Amino acid sequence: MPVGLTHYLVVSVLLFCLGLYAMLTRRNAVAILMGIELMLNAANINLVAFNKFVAPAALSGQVFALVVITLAACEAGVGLALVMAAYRNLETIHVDEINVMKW
Amino acid sequence: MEVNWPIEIARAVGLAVTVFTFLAVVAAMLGVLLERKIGGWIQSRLGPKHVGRQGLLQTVADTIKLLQKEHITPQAADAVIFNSAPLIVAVAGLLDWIVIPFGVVHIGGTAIPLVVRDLNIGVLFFAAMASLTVVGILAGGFASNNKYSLLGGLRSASQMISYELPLATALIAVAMQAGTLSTVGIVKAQDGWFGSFAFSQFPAFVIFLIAATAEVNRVPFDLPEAESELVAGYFSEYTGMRFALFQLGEYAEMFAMAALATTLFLGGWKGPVLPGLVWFLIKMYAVVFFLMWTRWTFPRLRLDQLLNLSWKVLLPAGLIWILLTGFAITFLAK
Amino acid sequence: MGEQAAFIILSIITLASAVVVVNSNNVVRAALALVPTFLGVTGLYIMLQAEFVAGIQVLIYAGAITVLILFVIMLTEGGTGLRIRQRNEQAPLGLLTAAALAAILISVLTRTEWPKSTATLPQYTASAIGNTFLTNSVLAFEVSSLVLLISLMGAIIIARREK
Amino acid sequence: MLLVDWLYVGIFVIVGAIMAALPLGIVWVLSPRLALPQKRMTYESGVVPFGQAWAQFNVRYYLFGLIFVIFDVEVIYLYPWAIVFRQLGKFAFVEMLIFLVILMIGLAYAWRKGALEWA
Repeated sequence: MPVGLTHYLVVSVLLFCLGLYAMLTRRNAVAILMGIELMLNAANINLVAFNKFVAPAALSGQVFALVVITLAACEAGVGLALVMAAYRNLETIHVDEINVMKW
Repeated sequence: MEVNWPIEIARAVGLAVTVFTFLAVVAAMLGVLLERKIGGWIQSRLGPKHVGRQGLLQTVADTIKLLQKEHITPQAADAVIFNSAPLIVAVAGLLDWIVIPFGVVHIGGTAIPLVVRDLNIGVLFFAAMASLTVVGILAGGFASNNKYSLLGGLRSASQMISYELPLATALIAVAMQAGTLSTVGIVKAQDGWFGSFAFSQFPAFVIFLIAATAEVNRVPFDLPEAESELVAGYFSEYTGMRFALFQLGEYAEMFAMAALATTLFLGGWKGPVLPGLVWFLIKMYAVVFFLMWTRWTFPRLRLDQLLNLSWKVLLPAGLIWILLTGFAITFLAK
Repeated sequence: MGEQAAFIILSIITLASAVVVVNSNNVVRAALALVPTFLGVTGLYIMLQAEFVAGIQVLIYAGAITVLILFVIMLTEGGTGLRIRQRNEQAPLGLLTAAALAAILISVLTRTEWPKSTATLPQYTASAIGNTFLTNSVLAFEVSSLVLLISLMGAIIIARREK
Repeated sequence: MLLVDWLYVGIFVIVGAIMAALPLGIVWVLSPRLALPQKRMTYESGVVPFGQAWAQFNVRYYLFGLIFVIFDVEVIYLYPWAIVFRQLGKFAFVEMLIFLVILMIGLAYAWRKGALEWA
């Protein structure tokens, strides 16, 4: 059986769900951001795989993968800046302890 | 085109072994010897003198010594990461060489460049592999769990990431003029002595040399290792052959930078009379000599000077040079 | 044969190191395990003949974002976090959610008939991507520079200590 | 052939790792092993180590990392542009001019805000 679109999609689903799991259960904000990076990578695998198997001539899948990588870098930059700010002001980076806005 | 997979795999393994041996012998062992000899010459002393004729076998003896040294993993270290960090650095140093064209052979009228693989994204591949070294160094610094190593690793990482960008701008300026990212294509785009990009891309050449020196952590940019204040920085805790692997990776990287400078700016294998491979080696060793010369001539910079040089001088200069090159090619070329 | 083997090896590298990222109690190990994950994904891109995206993946994810994450771990926690509880109370629930989502998505994906195309990718993807960025996707290209500028400004403002 | 190219890269990774690990194996066979607790102590210039290695580091490391990530991403747009702008003429040059000017504003902002100062 040659490696087809579905195979890549399954790998990407598994990667996405691992990222989701990290996001839902981790206490450390940096680890949550790592989970988000995994999810974005899974999305990128999807984009590139669809590009190859469904519409190879247009290349828009790869172009959008690059845009997603850009956004991932920005997200990491701003997200980690927030972590630093939280650590400076509250001296913790565990999200369940950051609850000053909780009512 | 039909591909004969077993033959390709055998060729790949053979080439990998060859290149690795070349790096271990020519880059690391001969490189260290050259470094010590040139250092001695510049400082009016003799350098290694006793092992073999004129100390030629000094590094061979050193290697044999290192092979017998005990491996010590510090109690506080994270053993898995501690042991894999030198491997990452050494393998990243090896991968750089895939895209370096050594020369050209003529078989039945067709010219075949002597390169492991002429990848489409050649220059980008080189930059990507060079950026992997940072991870290895940071991992080594973290895993040692030692104050010197950690500080050295962090400093090293912040220095390497600072100089990666000027390096990339220099690569892009060359790729713009050549119109391709493939290293073989870039060499082919340079014709004759004055057609080499060292002339038309002179600012990029200068930026590249400075950034490459910093990227491989050499004096005057050797703060992360600074023997006299950080006791060798991120590899303080490494003993024996693991230390040698870091050293191998570092020299492989330095020779790779010299080889890339040769390829991008000095016309690669091109030259009259002598065969291409010889020209390539002459040019590469000339750049290596230049790097060693600076090492033994200049004092070490301060950290703030080092970062200022990268962010406030080289990066803006590189970006402006890219725009100027683009302007010249778009509007002034016929 | 070779293709399947390569695909299986790369998937295993990706997913196994992703499990370490998700599961390790040592935050530094989790961050370093991101590197093989990203490199495995790079391998998958190469199998999908997206070599330019693959190069960028190594350059940005493995070479830049990982380094930034490691810096932040260094600057905040002040340790590997081994002695601190790393999971919150909803861990079983989270596991259940993720597993359920994976099951649903996989069952949907394997049943769907995807449209097939017989066209081939351009030989030289880097220049084709350049062409697309400068002609059809020019808006995405310019907007991404704005996004970069704004996130740079925002992150500097957030991260710097107020004087 | 694209996949052949990358087969070489993959094999270089594997063979490189094996050949780099080989001397470590030789050492494992040859080297003496004498476990003394002092040997496995963290090296601190001969003084008995104290405290954790994890000191608090300066926030500036993060700022440089951040600016690096942003400009590294900018570079990914420069690579494809560099090899095609010749064919696309003036339009492509102007597009990149706008792109780079916007990013240089970012660099100037970081400079002005003192994010590029180490002191």
